[in-house]
Amino acid sequence: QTVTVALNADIRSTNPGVNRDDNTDAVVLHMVEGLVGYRENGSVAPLLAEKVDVSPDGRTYTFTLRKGVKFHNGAELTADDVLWSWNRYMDPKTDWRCRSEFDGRSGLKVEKAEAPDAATFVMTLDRPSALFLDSLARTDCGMTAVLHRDSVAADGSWDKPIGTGPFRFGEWRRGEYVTVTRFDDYSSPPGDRPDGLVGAKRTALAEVKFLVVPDASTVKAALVSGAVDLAQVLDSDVPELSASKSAAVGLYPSATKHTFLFQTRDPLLGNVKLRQAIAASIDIPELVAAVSNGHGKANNSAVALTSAYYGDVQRKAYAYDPEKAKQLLAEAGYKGEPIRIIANKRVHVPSFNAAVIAQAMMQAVGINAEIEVLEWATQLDRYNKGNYQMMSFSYSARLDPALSYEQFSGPKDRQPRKVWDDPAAQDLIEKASVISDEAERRKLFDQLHELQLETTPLIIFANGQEAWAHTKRLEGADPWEGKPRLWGARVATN
Amino acid sequence: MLRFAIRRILMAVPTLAIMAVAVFVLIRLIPGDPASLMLGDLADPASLADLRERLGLDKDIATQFVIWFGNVLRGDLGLSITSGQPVLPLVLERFWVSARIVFIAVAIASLIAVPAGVIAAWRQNSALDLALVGTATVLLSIPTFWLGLLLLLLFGLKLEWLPVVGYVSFSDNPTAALLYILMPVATLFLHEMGVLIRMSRASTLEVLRLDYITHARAKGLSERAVLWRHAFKNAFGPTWTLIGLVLGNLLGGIAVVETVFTIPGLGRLLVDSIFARDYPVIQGCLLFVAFVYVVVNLVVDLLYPVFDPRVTAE
Amino acid sequence: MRLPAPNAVLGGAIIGVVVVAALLGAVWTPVDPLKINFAARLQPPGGAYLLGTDEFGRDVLSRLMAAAATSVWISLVTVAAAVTGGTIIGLLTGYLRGWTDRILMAFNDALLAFPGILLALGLLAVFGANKYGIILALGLAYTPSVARIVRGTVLSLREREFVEASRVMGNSEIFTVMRHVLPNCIAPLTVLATSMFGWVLLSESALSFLGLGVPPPAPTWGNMLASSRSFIAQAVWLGIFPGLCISLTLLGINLLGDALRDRLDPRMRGV
Amino acid sequence: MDRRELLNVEGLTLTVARTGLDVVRTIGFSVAPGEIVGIVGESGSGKTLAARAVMGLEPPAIRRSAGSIRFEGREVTTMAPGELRQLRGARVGMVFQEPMTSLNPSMLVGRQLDEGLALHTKLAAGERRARALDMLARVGIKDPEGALSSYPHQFSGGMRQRIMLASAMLLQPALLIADEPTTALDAVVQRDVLELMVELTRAHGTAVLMISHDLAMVARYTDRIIVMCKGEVVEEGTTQDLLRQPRHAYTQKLLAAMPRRLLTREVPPAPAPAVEVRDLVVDYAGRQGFMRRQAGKRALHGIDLAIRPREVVALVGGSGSGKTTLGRAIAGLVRPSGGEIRFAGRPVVAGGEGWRDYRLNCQMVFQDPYSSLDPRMTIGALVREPLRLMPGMSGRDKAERVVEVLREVGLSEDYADRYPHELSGGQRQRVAIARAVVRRPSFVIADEPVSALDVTVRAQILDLFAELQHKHGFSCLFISHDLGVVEQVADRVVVMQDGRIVEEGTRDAIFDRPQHAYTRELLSAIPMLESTPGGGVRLRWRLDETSEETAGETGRDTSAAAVALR
Ligand SMILES: Nc1ncnc2c1ncn2[C@@H]1O[C@H](COP(=O)(O)OP(=O)(O)OP(=O)(O)O)[C@@H](O)[C@H]1O
Ligand SMILES: Nc1ncnc2c1ncn2[C@@H]1O[C@H](COP(=O)(O)OP(=O)(O)OP(=O)(O)O)[C@@H](O)[C@H]1O
Ligand SMILES: [Mg+2]
Ligand SMILES: [Mg+2]
Ligand code: NI
Repeated sequence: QTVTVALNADIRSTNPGVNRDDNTDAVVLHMVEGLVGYRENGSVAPLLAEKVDVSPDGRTYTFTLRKGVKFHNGAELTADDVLWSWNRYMDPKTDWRCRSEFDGRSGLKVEKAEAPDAATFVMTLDRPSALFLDSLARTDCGMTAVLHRDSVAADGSWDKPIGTGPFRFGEWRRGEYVTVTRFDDYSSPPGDRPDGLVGAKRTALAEVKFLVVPDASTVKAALVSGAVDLAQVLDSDVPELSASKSAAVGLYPSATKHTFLFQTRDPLLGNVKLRQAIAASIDIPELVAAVSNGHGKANNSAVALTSAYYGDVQRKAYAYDPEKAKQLLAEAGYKGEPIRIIANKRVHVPSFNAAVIAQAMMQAVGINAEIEVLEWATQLDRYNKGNYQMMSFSYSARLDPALSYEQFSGPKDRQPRKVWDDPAAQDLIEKASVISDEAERRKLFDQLHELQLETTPLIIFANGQEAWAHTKRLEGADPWEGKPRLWGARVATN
Repeated sequence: MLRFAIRRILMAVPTLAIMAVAVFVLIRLIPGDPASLMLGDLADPASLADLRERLGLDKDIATQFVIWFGNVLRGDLGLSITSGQPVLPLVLERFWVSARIVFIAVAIASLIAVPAGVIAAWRQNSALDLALVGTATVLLSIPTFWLGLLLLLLFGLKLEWLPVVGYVSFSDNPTAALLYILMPVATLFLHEMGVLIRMSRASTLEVLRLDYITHARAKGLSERAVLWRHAFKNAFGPTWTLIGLVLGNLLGGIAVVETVFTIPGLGRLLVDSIFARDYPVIQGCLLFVAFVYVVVNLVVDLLYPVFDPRVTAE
Repeated sequence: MRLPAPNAVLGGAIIGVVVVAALLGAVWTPVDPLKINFAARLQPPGGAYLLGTDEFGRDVLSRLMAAAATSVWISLVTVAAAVTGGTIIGLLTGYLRGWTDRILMAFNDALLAFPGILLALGLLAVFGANKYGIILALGLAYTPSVARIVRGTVLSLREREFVEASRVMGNSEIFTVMRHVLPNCIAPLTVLATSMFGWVLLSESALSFLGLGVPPPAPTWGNMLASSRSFIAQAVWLGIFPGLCISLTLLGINLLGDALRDRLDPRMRGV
Repeated sequence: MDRRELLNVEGLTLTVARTGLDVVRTIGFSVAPGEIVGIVGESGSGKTLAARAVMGLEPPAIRRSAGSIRFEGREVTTMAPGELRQLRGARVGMVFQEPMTSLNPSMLVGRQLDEGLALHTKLAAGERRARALDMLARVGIKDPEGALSSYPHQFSGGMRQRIMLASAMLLQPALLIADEPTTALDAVVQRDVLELMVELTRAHGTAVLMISHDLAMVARYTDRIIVMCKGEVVEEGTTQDLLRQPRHAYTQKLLAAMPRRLLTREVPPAPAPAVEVRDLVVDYAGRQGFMRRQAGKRALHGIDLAIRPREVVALVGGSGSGKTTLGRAIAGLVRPSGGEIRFAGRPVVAGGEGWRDYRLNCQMVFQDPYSSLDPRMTIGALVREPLRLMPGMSGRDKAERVVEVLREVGLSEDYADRYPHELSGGQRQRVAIARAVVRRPSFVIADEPVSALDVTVRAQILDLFAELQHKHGFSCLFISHDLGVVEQVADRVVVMQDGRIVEEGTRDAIFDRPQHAYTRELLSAIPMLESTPGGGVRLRWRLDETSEETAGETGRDTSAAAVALR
């Protein structure tokens, strides 16, 4: 029996980490796996590797492969395949989007990769890094998946994924659907239940069809009618679907960050007092409740609620205080100059709604806030150029806090898209990237959070809280980080 | 006739050329960068630069245009930025999906709306007329994204007569395919009916005041014959032009309906490409749509003298 | 003398109500149309909020009133622009034919094949997302259709003898077109203009749907209709009321258009 | 009368709904089976409206406010629509006054003819076609086969009128209402058509109610005449009596206004002709059909013509011989495929030197006034329009001129606010004339300018032409079928046949000593009326001074004489 999952857009390719977006990753990661993968709490665990040994100098990583892992075409997984895959990724012709993370252009460089025997794969780095395994596990890098060499055609072009995942590639009708079928020879990593992208991954479903349904209202109707078994739904649809006989709704946290960015180089918003005034004018818990239909939790930290590093310091938040906001405005010498909030209307991100509410709250303390709705591509362009005053923007998930901070911090001169241009913060982030010790890192992140609250280069107001609905016949299909995971699911027989 | 048609098609060349330049310039005026859209907010500057180089976006616009236009002249519309597929087959495939729906919908709408308009005109100011005009107006004022959803909820969910999502192509299973396109066709047809009724009514009113209608009546012809044989054809001109317009408009513009009913058609391809700034696909789509437009209008113009022999096609 | 035609009376009454609502909405509404009230989200019609509230707890009636002026204004200006532009092109090409026709039609067809969204995106990018960008985008998008319809009508009119008579009188071509050809295009033009009024309201709605409409939170019927869609099952009134406003306005305009056309046509006098 | 009557109209009153004006007042008349009745009268006296009312086809703006119309004993006014349709076409046929606008422009002539037959008879398609062909041939269409597959606009005015006639007669109705059936026909065809009508009435007992301004024709073919004036029937009687001794003042006036040949005018010699046409060739392109392309047609084969200032040149000739085409070519409405047109000594080239002068000074009265009047303009506006380009004329002057011209053509200024569709055929024709002369042009092409006018108005118009000629020195190309009118106004006559000029000469030369056989045929086809001292009229044949008949001996039995004359 086929289980149907609705995707809001077609996948871009089946080529891991090359031409991808979130939907693509979700589908592809059902078919391919890397040496290591994320756990639920954002830490990295071995996947195709049985274990990972790091040399004391932190520069040599030795991966020991699990035994008995087979590719979809029946071939046994060997270190040779890992090496071949790695070399393919590092070949500029492949266009792997994460190549720059490993070739020294962004700092880290993999100097050597070898397969001394069939079960061992060794990589040597030019420097120690706390984030190396993280980068390998990144879903947008396609988990640096190990592929069988038959995945590419004779001329080196991409054909189809022959991986080691719980599902094998079925059929892709562009613009319509992709199907994957169960891989019966799958050998699951240890565990009794799915844990992020690792843990138990043995599947009960014979076939999964990822159906492209772009319109949210259609998705809702399809769920109610049973034509679709699993789909992300709008927050506003949650009450209705929960009440429906045939469907159930779950809320799943993710590490995406919903934020208001400030352009600190703006003549007006360059004034920290004004930024603090705005922060004080917004009743963040109320705003979060409103944009998430009452389900979301506020979080002002770049460390996600789900992260292992989320602690008491991270709980510290902006205080809603209109009087203080007014006072800060006066101190900042604000005279009613218009402040324009850029927002977009993509589904599943609260950009527009958050902007509307923030605008109302800001207006309440006398800030002349305006909204400019842009289409996403335009907004992204403005973001990349740093061309805005204030922007309602959502960041993709970065599970490691250091990476999460890195997303918005950096020198504006070289990268105009960066929001927080503060050498002190930069320093802390750099340290967190090198040091592997957890306690040390925690301290760094605490410092970063305090600093961020104080300078307010942006207001992070919540992490993602995604509503997914499934038909009652489908059980155990709990999405993670915005991606459906069908391996844990089964069809209820009633 | 054939020579004339060929000449007209050749006359489309300037239209297409204007189109090519306009599209190229316009979509590059619109802010947005396909490379950064593809890489998302996680992109780092190095890979962005890589991608831009590979896509040829690092060259200046004039150079890009010359390269693209040269390829087009050689019949090569390029590759899609997002999917890497060749543009021409992609556009053609999607076009047939949309065309089927649009043609069926417009044909049904014309077959119903034009006679309805004629009858409304014939019984001007009667209750029937008011009812028809009222219906037309209401149909005109329901957006397709609403109407489509209503149909979906009614026939898909309430009555469970028709499938809610999905699409089956005609080559796979014609009967199932029919079921799947029923609602989109109905949505479009209801929507387009409004304006056609009104246009047909207006031009029929005009014609019914002419002498030869009286003469036809003097022959003892039934009102029906007077309406259909004499009034209809003479009144059909403007409606006919409008049908051509509607047809052309829809081919590029049924994105909303395709989105609601999950149909992989040209409209959705175009809108998706616009949002993804997939330049080669946008350019290819629009060139193709423009070409179809020219052909549709050619047919409209060629047929015009059939309705009004005083007008010559040339 | 004679009573005005019933369609004129009805149409006039409807438009009168809309105009009054629009004028009133500009100065006074029951509640501030922008006031957010989370405690009162998605209230059904009746009670404190006559027509209910929307997803932000804003009063629908107040928003409809405030929207009337914007929506009607956008539509009016757009239609006026498209009809003027399209008529001029249509007259020129249909009447002069030859090279003028070919060149203008090449442009016209190119513009015609341009999808409205792209045009809107482009122009909004250049002019910014405001009323005038929308008016310009939609106006440009609809101009070529008008041109084609007018051209078609002109093609058959120019063969008529009274047009020849005007030429014999020594009237310039322009004068002939304005005096004799144009007035006889009125019937299809009124239909097109009144239909277009509806199209514009809906296109504005579709643009809002795509996030390109009139900058929120200022309401327009179109963006209210667009955002109501997600609540079609829970709060159907959110769509019904703006939809009704659009329908009624259209009906009023159509009726007035018909009446106007009959008034302009001497052959209909006293029938 | 004790005979069983076919049509009986009593107390019919027709009112303009909007203004409440009675345009036809309590008129009554009757038609017996097989009888030919003529209605003559003032232009605008309600003839057309009365006739249309008989079929229940009065225009929407006109209301029947009183009276009864009985046809074959049944009341038409209260008939159910279905019954009425049975009557129309099959029992009562009608030929409308304006043939140009009465044919469906988008329907092949063949289908328009076939339609009635298919509806009212049980004939097979082949038979119907044969009948249609036969009828077309009988009304004088040269290529009936080709005609069937042509569209109305491809025919000349006269040819369209013949097609209308054919369409009505095809069904052999019991009553044929013919509203000015022959105005646009040349003399030969007119005679043939009328003979045919008479023959039909004999064979099938068809009665004819013929509305006409052509008194000669009425005199020759009708049994009875009804005279209408200002919406009322003023006199009625047998043709013989009425013509010999008209009683009512209006009838007397009508009969007294017969055209007569005036003294030859001196046309002063001028250095250059006003208009000159050299070797003019006009081709009509074939129609670009959807699948097929029809062959083109040459309408004029090398015409040479010169019209001197102050000269009136009459153009006569068979219907379809190219008269209108020549007129339209001179007016610059059809592009000649060869030859040259010169106006005031300068070649006529669009935009060239002298073009403006030519445009302002060369005016045209169209053959079909209705379609040449913009339906959305009032009469006042229509007539005023040419004054727009008059330099140095104030608004007041223009208004005065409009009123003046309207009066000159016999329309009161009340008509200025009306629209073309609210006028009678003759009134429209006068508007067209008024529009052409309002600017006092130096040259007018008048295509059948007086065909729809009753004799009194016609006389007034012809006087106007004479006066214009005298005062403003205007010259005119006068296209007409009415030889009586031509005889009265023309200085010179040009005879055309099949796109060629066959004879040309001074009026007296042509009328008294025609050389070409075709000219002779034209002149002898139809008799003319001559006033008698007693206030009556009598018929007289041209070129045949000996056979003088009195009107009393005319009537339908004289047709034998006409045949013998050929
Ligand atoms: N639709 C109309 N509305 C108002 N008045 C009209 C209308 N039709 C005709 N009339 C008027 O009615 C009168 C009679 O018109 P009718 O056409 O019967 O005249 P007629 O006797 O046929 O004249 P003619 O010989 O010039 O054709 C005219 O004065 C005319 O102006
Ligand atoms: N638009 C046209 N297309 C094709 N043939 C035409 C067209 N107009 C006229 N003709 C043909 O040209 C010939 C001359 O027509 P024209 O109108 O000049 O005749 P006419 O002498 O004015 O006749 P009448 O006295 O009947 O008005 C006719 O045989 C007619 O069929
Ligand atoms: Mg008349
Ligand atoms: Mg003629
Ligand atoms: Ni659940």
